[in-house]
Amino acid sequence: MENLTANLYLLWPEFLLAGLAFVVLTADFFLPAERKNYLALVSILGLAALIIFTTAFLLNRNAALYGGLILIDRFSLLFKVTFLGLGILMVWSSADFVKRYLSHPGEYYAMVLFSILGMVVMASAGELLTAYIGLELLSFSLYVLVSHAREDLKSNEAGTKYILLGAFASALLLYGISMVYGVVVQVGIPAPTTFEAIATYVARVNSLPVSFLVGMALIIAGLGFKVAAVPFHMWTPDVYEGAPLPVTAYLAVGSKVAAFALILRLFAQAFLPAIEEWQTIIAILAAATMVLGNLVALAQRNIKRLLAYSSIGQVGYLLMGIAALSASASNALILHLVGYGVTNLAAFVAVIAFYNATGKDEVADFAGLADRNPFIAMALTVSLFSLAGLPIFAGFITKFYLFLAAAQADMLWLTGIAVFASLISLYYYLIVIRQMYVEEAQVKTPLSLSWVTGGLLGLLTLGTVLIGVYPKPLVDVIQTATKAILP
Amino acid sequence: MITLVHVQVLSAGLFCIGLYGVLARRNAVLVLLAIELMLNAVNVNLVGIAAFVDHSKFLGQIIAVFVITVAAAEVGLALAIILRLYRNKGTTNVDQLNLMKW
Amino acid sequence: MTPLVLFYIAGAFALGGAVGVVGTRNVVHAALFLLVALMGVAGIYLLLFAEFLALVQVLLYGGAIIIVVLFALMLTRLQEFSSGVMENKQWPIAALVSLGAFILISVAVARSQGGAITDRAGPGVLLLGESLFTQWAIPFEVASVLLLVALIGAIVIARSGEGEP
Amino acid sequence: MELAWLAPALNFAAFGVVSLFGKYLPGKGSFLSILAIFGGFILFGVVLADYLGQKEDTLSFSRTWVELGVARITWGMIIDPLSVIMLGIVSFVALLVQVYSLGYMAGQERFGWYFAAHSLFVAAMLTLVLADNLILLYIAWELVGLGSYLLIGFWYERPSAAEAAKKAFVTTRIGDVGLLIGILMLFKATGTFEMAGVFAAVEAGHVAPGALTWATILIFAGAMGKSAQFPLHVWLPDAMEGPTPVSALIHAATMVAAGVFLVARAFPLFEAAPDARMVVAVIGLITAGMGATMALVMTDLKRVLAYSTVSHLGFMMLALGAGSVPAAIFHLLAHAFSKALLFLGAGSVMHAMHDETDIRKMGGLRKKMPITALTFTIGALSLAGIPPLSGFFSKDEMLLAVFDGLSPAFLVLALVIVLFSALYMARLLFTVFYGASSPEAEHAHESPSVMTLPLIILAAGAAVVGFLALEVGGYEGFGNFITSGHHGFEVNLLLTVAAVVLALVGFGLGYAIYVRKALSTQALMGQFGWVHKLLVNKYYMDHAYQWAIDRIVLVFASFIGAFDRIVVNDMGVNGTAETVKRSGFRIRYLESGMVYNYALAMALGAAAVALFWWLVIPRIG
Amino acid sequence: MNDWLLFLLVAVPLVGGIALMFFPSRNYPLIRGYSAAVAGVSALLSVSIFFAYDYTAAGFQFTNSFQWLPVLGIQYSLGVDGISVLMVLLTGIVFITGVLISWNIEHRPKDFFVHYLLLVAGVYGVFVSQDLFFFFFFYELAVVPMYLLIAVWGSSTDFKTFLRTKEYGALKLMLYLVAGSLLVWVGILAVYVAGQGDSFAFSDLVSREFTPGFQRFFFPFFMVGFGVLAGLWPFHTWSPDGHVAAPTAVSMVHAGVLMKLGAYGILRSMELLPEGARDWMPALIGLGTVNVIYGAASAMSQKDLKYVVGYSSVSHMGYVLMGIATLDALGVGGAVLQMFSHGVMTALFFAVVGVIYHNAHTRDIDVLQGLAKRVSVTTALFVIAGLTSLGLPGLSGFVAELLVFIGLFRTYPILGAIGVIGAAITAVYILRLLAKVFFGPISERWQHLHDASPVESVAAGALATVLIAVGMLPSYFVRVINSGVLPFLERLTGA
Repeated sequence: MENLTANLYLLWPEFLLAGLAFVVLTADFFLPAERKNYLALVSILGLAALIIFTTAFLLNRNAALYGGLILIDRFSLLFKVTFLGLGILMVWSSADFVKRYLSHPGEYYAMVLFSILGMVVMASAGELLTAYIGLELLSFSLYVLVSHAREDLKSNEAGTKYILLGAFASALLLYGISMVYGVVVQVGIPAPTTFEAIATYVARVNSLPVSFLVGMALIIAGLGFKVAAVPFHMWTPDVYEGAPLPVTAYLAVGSKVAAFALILRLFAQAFLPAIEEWQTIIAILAAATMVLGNLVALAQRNIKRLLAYSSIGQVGYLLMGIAALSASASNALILHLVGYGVTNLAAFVAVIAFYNATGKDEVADFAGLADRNPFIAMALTVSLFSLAGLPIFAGFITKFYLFLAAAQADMLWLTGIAVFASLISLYYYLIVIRQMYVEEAQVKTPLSLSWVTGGLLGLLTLGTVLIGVYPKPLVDVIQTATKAILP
Repeated sequence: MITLVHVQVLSAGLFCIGLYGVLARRNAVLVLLAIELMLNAVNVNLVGIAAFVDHSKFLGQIIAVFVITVAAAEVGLALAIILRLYRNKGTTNVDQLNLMKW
Repeated sequence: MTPLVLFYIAGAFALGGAVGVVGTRNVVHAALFLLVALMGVAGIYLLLFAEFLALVQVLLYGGAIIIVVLFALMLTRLQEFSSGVMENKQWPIAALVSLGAFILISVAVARSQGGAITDRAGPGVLLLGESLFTQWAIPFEVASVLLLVALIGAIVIARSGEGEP
Repeated sequence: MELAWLAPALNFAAFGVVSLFGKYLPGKGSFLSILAIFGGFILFGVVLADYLGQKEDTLSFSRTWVELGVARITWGMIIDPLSVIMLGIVSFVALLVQVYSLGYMAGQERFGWYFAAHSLFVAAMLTLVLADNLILLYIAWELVGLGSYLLIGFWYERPSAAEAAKKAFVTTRIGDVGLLIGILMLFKATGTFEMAGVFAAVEAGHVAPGALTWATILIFAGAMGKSAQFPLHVWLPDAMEGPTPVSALIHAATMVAAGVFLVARAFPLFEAAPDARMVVAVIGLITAGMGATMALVMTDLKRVLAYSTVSHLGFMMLALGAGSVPAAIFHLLAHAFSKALLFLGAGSVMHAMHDETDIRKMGGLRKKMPITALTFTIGALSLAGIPPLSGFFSKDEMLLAVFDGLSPAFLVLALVIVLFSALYMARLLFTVFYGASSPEAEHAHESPSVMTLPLIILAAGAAVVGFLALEVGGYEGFGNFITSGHHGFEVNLLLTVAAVVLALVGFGLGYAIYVRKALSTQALMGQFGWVHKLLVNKYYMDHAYQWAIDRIVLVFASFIGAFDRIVVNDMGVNGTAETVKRSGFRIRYLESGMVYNYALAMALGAAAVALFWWLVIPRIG
Repeated sequence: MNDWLLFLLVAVPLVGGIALMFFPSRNYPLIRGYSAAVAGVSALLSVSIFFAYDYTAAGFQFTNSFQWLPVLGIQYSLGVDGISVLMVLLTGIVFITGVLISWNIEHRPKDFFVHYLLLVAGVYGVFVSQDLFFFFFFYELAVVPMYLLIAVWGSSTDFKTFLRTKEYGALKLMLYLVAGSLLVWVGILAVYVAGQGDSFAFSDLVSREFTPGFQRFFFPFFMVGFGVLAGLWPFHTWSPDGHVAAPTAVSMVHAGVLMKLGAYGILRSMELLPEGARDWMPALIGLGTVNVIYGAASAMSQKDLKYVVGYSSVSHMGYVLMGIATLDALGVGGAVLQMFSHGVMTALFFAVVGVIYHNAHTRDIDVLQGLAKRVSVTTALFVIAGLTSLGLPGLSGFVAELLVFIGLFRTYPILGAIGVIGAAITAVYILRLLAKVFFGPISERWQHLHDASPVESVAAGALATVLIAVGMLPSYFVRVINSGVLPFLERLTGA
């Protein structure tokens, strides 16, 4: 077993991340109440250091640890960095919330860090069980985070719904894994749950057996739950609404990006040879997701629910990338993930900023925001336009790329539906924008914006624009990541 | 002779009974118990496959160990959350969880 | 007593317990039925040469989980659970769907396994343990973090409020 | 005569300068306009002299206007007898009218603007007559319409003036549609807009007869609009809302004659399309008849003159339809002088009567304003066709043409119209200037000399231009001049006598009725009540148009408007949007808030995926 | 230097707009002056580009190119030909006059001008982009600021039978335009994929072979998609409603330039899919004819000045579409000139209507009466616009329409005749409008109406001057257009 542990050092980033989480968790016990906000700083600095370390450390390393359980490649590196960065943003965006409501921020931040560990595992997993464990780690942290507002009935309710359905989904997923395992193992491929083995199997048989299909359907259901694909999406609006706002943001971005990282790798490295067989299914799911998400978003009055449905719609676009899986689609998918992440975070941070100042989260409450705080209004507008896919913002180029990839895979019909769906999305984004700019405010007092949140908002807005104006560097990086999973 | 089909059909039975429990019960704790049934079904499946067709013989069992671990943790956390809900709302019936809908 | 008969007996316990879990109107009974089902499953493990798992099943599930569940039930008022209809409105559909799913999975399983495979054997606990701590070390460690998260989470959530929302 | 283009150019320049800077100039820039038109008149002299010396049609200039792909539109100005004559008429009458206007319009608000618009009109009119090219002709044609519009609407504060201006523009525009379509059809057939080229192609028979007939009729439609031919004549009487000098210039002497000019200009087409020529004749006859009869009953001084103009224009068209360009153009010339004179005279009367135009309130003005009365009488007699005034000659020529070219029925009707012409002229003349002085006329006085001088000059013209028809010495007569020697002066004695007799009878009748009161107008009205009513109501044409506009055009427009809003917008656009939105609101209720519903959806979803996969997707094996 | 002209053309308003965000909000003179300076520079650039364009050489000039996303074959490449250079000029003219007309905006002028500058940057971008991606990019960019420009600075109007709020107008306009652009998007993707999938450059794509079936199927995506923006019937209703709601400068840019973007897009896509385009031209010409008549008839029934002008735009765009669809040098050339002419004309219309609305606070035709007596400059300008609209010779509209008509008569004479009739209907409603609003006795209410301010007069006067200049001396313009249209037709008809 020498060879198995020989390159354990490649997991330094994960270990350090776990260590950071423990530090934050325990430091909470020793810090006096007024110093607890240092924890956020520690987390952010730690994560930042980790980003630098990880990048430098893993930049040119490729390895498959433990017979393919954990894959160290550019793909996982990209996502590791992304998740770490996301962690920084998450901690940053939570700062005001934590300061105001929590007496033990260490637990909160530790949960965030643990969840990032889960994401990292998901993105680098090359095997179903490992991926599952990573997924559960993420989910558990999120269950806790969602229920973090303990005395808030909505938070309780959201937590209950989330964990019940989450557990149900993981049961489905596990059953699916077991069935896939049962099929693949029969042909005598070693380590039958690794993606590589599955791919070998799929490439070898000319027709997938029904039990494999059922297993895969269940896996799709389990992962579909995680990314909120229709019809596995129904928890999303309720949980988004009930969760504390920074957590909602995190849910909308973090868990989705991580799940897509997993899905992308799974489909690219395991299921790709049978793309003919599942393409249509995923395409239909994608179509249903984007249409339903955007349609129902039309009917929302609460900004969190609205953004929840909007993010469901976005998932539909992302699924297109899976349905059209190819190097180009993978590039597009990752690009859209990043662009969507930044944009959606910007939107949520804007909402957080608003919520922190007013304690309200109905769309109608945004009336006159442009007068009360033009910066928040501007940032929210930018992010909404970006979500709608308008230039010069990130959403334009990322969506363009994604739709292009779908078109390249001869799925122009899906592109057509996507285009229709994004038209619908524009409508409800405009309704929000209208509230901010056109309607008169009931209360006209200017809203304060802490520099912490304001700075973050500015950063994210800038990012949204930058990606939209000059995506080339990002695309170059993404291409190397794609090469890792789709040589 | 026990065959894999026997085991897998049993597993399917457990799974579907669990599924029924999830879909038909209105109490959160009962739903949780039903999910445990489904997870057990998974394990039966895994162990059966490991026993019958896996040359290494133990991968299924390894997975099952993890599943049990996760399941246990899940029950603990879920009960904590349900308890918190009960304390605040005075009920554990899921059909009273309707603060948020539509 | 052929293994098949034993299998049927264990299976009957498992399924019967399971039906009890989803059928009874009393929550405590449901928990106890679950115990029955778990024991049945443990029996099947034994039949399938998974001694270690059977042990874990009995100890962890039979012991820990059921205790936790009952403990939780005690913390809430029991009458809450022991009275009234325990099914929601969609139970007929649920039954249909479950039945359909059962048929679907069974057919799928039956179709893909062409004939009985009888080559059965089990790994030793030793091999299992070694594998768990070498090849599966990373998932194992992640799982341990996961348990920690669950633990902290449970504490954080269950802890009574200190003026926090 | 290469300088002929300067004539319109000068006036365009005057328009530009006066309209923009008029208010900073002495006399509001009026002198510039007058200088410009005077320049035009001088140029006429130069051109005429040159032409008489040279006797050759020439292009004044020619340049490319637009060149696109294979097509090229050039334009230029042509000097031939027709354009020389028109140049003369236009510049001469315009000059006199502008001078007259100095007095008539004195003290008016927007005095400068009046002259600017005048210059614009004159410039356009000169371009029109000089154009060698159908497009340039059309351009000028439209600009002439614009000038007319601006001048009719000069007193735009009056609703009637605004309305009349609009009516004039719109009505003529309807004819212009035909004109443009005709031009474009000819272009399609011949590939050129050059008139010479088009005519050559037509004469060579390159144009299919059907297309040619239609194109020609459509071109005539343009002429119908501008020359107030039935059924597009309705705008002309209303156009009298403009200042009287404008009526004299535009709505008597020049613009309305443009239609006649156009037909004359395009006559090779009409020669090649006999059916179209017949149409011209019939329309001309109808117009002449309607105009004359309506002129009999109108009580507004200017309207009588307007209907008289309509009638005379119809006559000219009739002559053209009969095939005689010289007759028509000669009458155009004679009519221009006479009618301009009459209008200016009328203006003088109104000036004296404080803008009163109802002839029933006038009478005996002969004594108050002798010059006006005298000149007016000359004009009236001329138009009535009393020898030896110019109208006599021209009318005689026209009747002769009708006699030669058309069936006797036309001639008979034409003679009846001659009688009516004399009658209504007599009525006007006697009612206004003779008989008892009316109370309103008590304070009338003669107009200033800046107004009477043009009257006198015009009267002289009206009296003598008729003699141009005669061949005297080296001068070969008008007909020969205009046709380059193909049409000498002819007389059919019988016809001449008949016409003169009829004219005299008409005048005599008028004298009997309106001076001697031998016949009671009341009695006549009683006897022919319905005729009178029909005539007073202008054959109900205005009513018909009004009805058509109100009931058809506007209803159609509001139907389209409502259709657009209700069907296309509210149902089509908003409806679609609403449907999408509603479906969103419906689907949202799936999200019931119940965990087990959510779980069911997931289970069903997973099952559906599996089943779809298994059953629907075609699989190998 | 010449290479950078187009780059600057787009960059000046874009960077100018972004920079303006950081100006102090309250310093109105600074904001106005700055915007006018940006607009002035950009107008100067467009004028100099127009006159520097060498029509004898034809083809694309001032070309310049930057790699942007090589993976997809996207480059930021710029260039103008005889058609687009005219559109650039149009944009420059309308841009600067729009800024001047908006001189007195008092509600958040900074934000207004920021949006306005970005809008114009997008428009410029479309006209100079030689890359399908950037074409689309700028196309959408031009749409983005529209919503707020209308919803915030627009006006709601209560017609007796129905209400048109600015929010409605803005929303509808935005959704409609985006819907159109999305259709185009699908088309672009299809073309890209079918054309080897390695480049978005026009120059590359036109050399790719597309099967006739493909062309026939996908051309309507472009035709209808761009057609929406061009006001193609029955997708036109956003236009009048949008104009009614929009503030003056936006209406000007919008009707003046943005609608031309649609027609321009159709032209460009025809080059891309020539065979498909040929097959669809009868449909386009038919719809164009409906546009002309339907728009004119609708305009006649309107009671609001802006509605009249809005529907008249629908009607006039019909000529553009008809002209394009003739595939005849004269028809297409006329259509391009009409795009320019209508752009300037309708900008003038909206400018004047804006002035009237600003001073009278109403646009109701039944209420306004006899204004000429008080506001002579406004009246004169409106009359000039009106006369251009009805195709009076000497003004630019005539030349353009004449060319279109000639083109039509060479190809579809019957429709040509209908087109001419449409021009007469235009005359009817324009003249009715003039008679009602400006002429007749002035009512007591308007005795003290203000005339256009000097700035407004200069702006609108400049537009009027352009109309007259082009009407009098169209030859230079036509030569430039010619240099663009001939290669276009060569490509399209193989002639």
